[in-house]
Amino acid sequence: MEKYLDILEIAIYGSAVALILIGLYGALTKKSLIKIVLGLSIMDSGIHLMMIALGYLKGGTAPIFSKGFENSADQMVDPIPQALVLTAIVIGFGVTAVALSLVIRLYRHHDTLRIDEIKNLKW
Amino acid sequence: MSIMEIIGSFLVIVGSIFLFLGALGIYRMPDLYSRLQAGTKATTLGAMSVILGVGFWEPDWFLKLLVLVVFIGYSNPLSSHAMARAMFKKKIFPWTKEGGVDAYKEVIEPTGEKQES
Amino acid sequence: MIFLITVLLILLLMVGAAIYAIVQKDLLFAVIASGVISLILSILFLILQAPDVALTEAAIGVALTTIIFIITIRNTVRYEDERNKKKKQKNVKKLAK
Amino acid sequence: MNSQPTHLQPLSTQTKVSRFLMNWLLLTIVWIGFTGTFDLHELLTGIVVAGILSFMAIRIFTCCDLALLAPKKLFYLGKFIVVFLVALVKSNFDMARRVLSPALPINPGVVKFKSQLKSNFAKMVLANAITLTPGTLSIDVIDDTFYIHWIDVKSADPEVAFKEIAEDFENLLIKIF
Amino acid sequence: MKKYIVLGLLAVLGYYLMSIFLLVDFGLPHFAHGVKDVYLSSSKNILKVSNAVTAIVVNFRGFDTLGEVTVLFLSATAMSGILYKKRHDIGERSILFPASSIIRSGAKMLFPSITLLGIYVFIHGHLSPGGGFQGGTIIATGFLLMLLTYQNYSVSHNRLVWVESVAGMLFVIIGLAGYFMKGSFLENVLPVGELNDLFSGGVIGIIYVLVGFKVAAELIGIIYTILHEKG
Amino acid sequence: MEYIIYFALSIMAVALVFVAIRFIKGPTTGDRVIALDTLTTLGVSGIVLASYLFHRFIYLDVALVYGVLGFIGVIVIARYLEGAL
Amino acid sequence: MVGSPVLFVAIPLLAAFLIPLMGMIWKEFVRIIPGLVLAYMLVLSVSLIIYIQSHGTIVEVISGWGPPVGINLVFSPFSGALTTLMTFLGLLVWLYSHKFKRNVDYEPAKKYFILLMLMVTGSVGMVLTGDLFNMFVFIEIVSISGYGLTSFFVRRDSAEAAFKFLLMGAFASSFLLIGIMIIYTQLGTLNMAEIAQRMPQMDYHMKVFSLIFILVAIGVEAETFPLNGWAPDVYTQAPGPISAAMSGIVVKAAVYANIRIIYTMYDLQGAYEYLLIIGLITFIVAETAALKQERLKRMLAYSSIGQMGLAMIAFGIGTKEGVYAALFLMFSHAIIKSLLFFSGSYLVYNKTSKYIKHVNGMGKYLPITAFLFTLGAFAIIGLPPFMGFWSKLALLSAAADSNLVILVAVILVVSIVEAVYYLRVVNRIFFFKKRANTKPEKPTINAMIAMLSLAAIVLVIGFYPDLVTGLIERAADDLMDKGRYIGEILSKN
Repeated sequence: MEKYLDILEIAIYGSAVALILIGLYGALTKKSLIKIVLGLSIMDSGIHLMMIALGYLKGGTAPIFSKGFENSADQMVDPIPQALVLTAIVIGFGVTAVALSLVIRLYRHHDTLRIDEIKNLKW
Repeated sequence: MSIMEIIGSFLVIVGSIFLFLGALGIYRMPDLYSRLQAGTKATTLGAMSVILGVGFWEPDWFLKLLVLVVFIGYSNPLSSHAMARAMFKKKIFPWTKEGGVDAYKEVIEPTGEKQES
Repeated sequence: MIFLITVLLILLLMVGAAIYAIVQKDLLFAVIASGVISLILSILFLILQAPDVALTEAAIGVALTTIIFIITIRNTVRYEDERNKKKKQKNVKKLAK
Repeated sequence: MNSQPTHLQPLSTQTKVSRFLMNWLLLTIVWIGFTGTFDLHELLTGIVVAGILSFMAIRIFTCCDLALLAPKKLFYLGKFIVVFLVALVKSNFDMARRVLSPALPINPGVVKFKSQLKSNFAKMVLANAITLTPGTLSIDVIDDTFYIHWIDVKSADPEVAFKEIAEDFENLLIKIF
Repeated sequence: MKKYIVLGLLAVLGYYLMSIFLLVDFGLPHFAHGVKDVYLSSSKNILKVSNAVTAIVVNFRGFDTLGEVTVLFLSATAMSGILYKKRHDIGERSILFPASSIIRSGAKMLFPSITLLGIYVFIHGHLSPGGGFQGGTIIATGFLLMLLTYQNYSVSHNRLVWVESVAGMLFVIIGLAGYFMKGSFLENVLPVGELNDLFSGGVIGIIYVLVGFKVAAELIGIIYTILHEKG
Repeated sequence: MEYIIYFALSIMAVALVFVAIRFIKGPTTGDRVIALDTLTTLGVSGIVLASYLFHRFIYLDVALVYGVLGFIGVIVIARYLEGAL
Repeated sequence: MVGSPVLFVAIPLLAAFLIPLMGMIWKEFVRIIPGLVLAYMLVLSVSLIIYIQSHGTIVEVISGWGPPVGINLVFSPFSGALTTLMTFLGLLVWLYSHKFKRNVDYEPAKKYFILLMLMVTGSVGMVLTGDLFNMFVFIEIVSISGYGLTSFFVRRDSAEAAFKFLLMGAFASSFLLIGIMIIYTQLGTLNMAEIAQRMPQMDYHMKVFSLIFILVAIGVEAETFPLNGWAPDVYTQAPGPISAAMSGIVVKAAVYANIRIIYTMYDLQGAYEYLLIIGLITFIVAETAALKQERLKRMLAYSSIGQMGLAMIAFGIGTKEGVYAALFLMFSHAIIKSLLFFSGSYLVYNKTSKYIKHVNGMGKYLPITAFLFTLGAFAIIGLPPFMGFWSKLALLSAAADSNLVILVAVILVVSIVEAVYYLRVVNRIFFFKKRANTKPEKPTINAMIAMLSLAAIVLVIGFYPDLVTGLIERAADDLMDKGRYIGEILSKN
């Protein structure tokens, strides 16, 4: 795996960026509110992948000192991005849940999911 | 190579081939229910034998892998059953040859009319 | 090499699923595609040696995200451009008056 | 069309205790499987947790009681598992033959048959077993009628279908549960 | 038209993001004196926690976790505020009919095992991957299975509130205990034990168990709120 | 041993392609859900193989969680399609 | 020591988890406990402020690990002053909204007060924390409680405003994560002081990109110009006291974060000019937009954005006088704008649309409220005997000292615009006939107390500005002295 690291680098960073961009595209251009929320969550996924990839260490192993790995601290990947992503995933879930409940309420009042028809306020 | 490792290797290879066959079945079969059949059986056995094969390679892991196998063998048929029932309720009837039998259709639709979905 | 190709393949699959989720008009299929994204993402996290994150993504992405999206779809509409029939009828009535 | 859920029926005290102990045992085994070790601390924690859990889930988790541990039943259980595994492997080869042959030799249809099994759990096991055995997929169970999607229908007659599909399993299951 | 503008903007953004990331070497250490080594060595030697991520999440950056639990609590609260209804509407069932008897009995069998898996995940938070959030999520998913397959299955709202509040308060109280006994919030006040033993890590395991219960209760609350909503 | 794993991985990758095609093509929702289910099973096997490749016992937790929860994801969609939700 | 900064976060969270339980015992608890907690926070911050006068900045370490490893909270004169301001306003908002509209029911009241309390807590946490990722978590706490509070009234438009806020907030948090991650990969730390220390090692391009991402993210909360699309709608649709809390508490915290990042963490050359230009654009655009608004709260919202732009201009001047003026502006704006929102929401109480024309002739029916609104309007324009005058004077003199004459001219001209739209409302209140279908609602006694105390502050500081200038000067000193900030935190190790 080490030999092909530069291909893997481009591939993983590229797909993380692709996820971010696809999510942003969906959130910015799509008309359906659910699609917008979906785009946001895809964008979040891309960012999480990017964060984990930035913390990766070549030939490393997970930062867990389980049996047989007590002394391999210098081969371990960076644990901090993982902790941050853990927090970020849970926060993202909370935000998604709030967003979807807002979508339900908007639908209840407007009878549509199309964002260009929900225009009581100036956008 | 000990005997355990040989058994493990055999199981992994057979399992992966079955996984492949399951995927091929999903691709090739003509209608939903046949696909469900292929998908459930082949992938269940495939996953089970791959996992057990790894268990033979690494005997320390065997217990946990056994639990995993039991869970997979328990839950996979349930999910395909749920899916089959749901699709029947959506009035998507299986493809049959001329004069084929469809006993469940009468339960869903007593009049026997066919609707497009 | 084969490992690399597999990783590339699942990366491709993930990006494909993301595009599918955005392009697809049927929101239910989009949600299923986001389930696929979450599955592959979790495997990728494992390959990148982050089992904690993989576990979190698995636990949240498989059922919980799906259920809240699906309940939202149930409470609203399933297709992207669909309008509510009730509202249409209301408008028709208004026009008739 | 659907029978009312029967999961909240009152149980006698004896059954309750028996079921509680059985659950405790099963959950402890599952816990050992999860941890994968027989370390003392893990084992103690597992026993305590499984006890609490099975006490709390006593109305939910009602598959079986201590009677399952009788040697005869265990023997049949083992036999069932062997039969099942053989059928599973057979079914896979059957499936492989169908998938790989270019003509797709299939003749699908839905058949029904009646089963003698009483408890819901046994029906569930039978349905699962049917799903995993050659060419069949259980679609629904209404009361005691099974509706089976059969990829190669040999006969629409319930009796024949039952013989072909489920007889072996059911005989064993009746003895177990 | 808007689509093309957005596409253009995204292309620019993607170009810059990609060029930033390609400056960062993949799979190589990026910096000389990061805090990473401190975290790894002190989680192994001082805290005796084998999972360094858990050590970071619960101890070194435990404040973030407190905030995170609060975020979930807040989003549950905000959701029930957003989907507010008059009292008499709440009782209505939103699941129309139970699942087939096969799935019901299957779910019934599986539910204790799923809960056990969740408990396993959060009890072993400091030894293996996983922890409070993951375990809580798994338990909530198990409840979701029961809710979906049985029409009448329900958990008492008051019980959820109890579990949630008590677990959250105990988390803060453990933190305050660290503050009053050792001088800083969330500091470990218990003996740490041996590496790779179930009873190790002092207060970390306890906090993760509490987080697990709290997260489970909150997620079940979220599912309830959104499930009993009829659009 | 590694060669066997690589063989298994490559054959599973081909399987992945077939499943993906079915996912995109699948005329009904059911086909897509089957594809998701099969992907989950493939993923579980892949995770087990990967954790053998990395020699880490603890990675199996992820496979366990997927093996158990993947089923619930399918049930959720099935219940929605049934019209029960 | 009388307490510790960590109690600012721990006690409200404890109370928030306690409230649902206590609510089962006696329903009135859900109203009382948040008030007690906010009062406690106020007392704590005042006593800590007195403590740091003699003992110097408090750096509180969490979980026993020194700053680069663990998270730390910093209670410096700057953050302390802001904390005091925020907790004071939070207490007043609680007092004001004790029986406000839907709060009288149990369930809504529970949610309202929990969200309000945690919003204040999150803002205080944002100000106190010395860790970048911790700041992200607090920003999320503030945002989510903001979404919940914005859509608190079950009207059709409030959900729309909240969704708009949520969209921008979600983008912001994603961008903030990217920015934090870029900094982390380059410097290997998340502690703000250590980042500031190591910042010279960072690649120039990385520096610029991370700054852009972070500024975009925090700019959403801080209402900087292209990103403040949510603010008018949210201020219009949220309950009146919440609008006051948003403009007085949340935005202040975000501006603090913005300034802390630019002044302390980065050593980029163009950053001050960026602040100046962005602030100027925000100021001009917002004040011009406020001129043609038809709804009262929307007008106040634009005015609030404009004032934040003014504060940014003051920060962008970059001298110590500028920082002093900016802090003074933030302080006076928080007080005065809260007064305006409080009294304004009673002037248009019963109308969901909240048009300015609904205030016609209210002076006769609600004399005290109308008088307080007029007082606030005069103060925010900057008429001499009030508080706003001194802050604007400080800004103008700071700009003049730095030879930015054009800036002085622009500010003066735009201030006239400001005067026009505020005086228009005042004119309608006193000299127009009441519209037939609006019926006035008398403020409750709590609301009256809250408004009167704010007005008293406006007047007292207007006549004796020396009461606060000493404090603000020390805060400005603290902000300007970057080396001391780094030294104080890192020496704690």
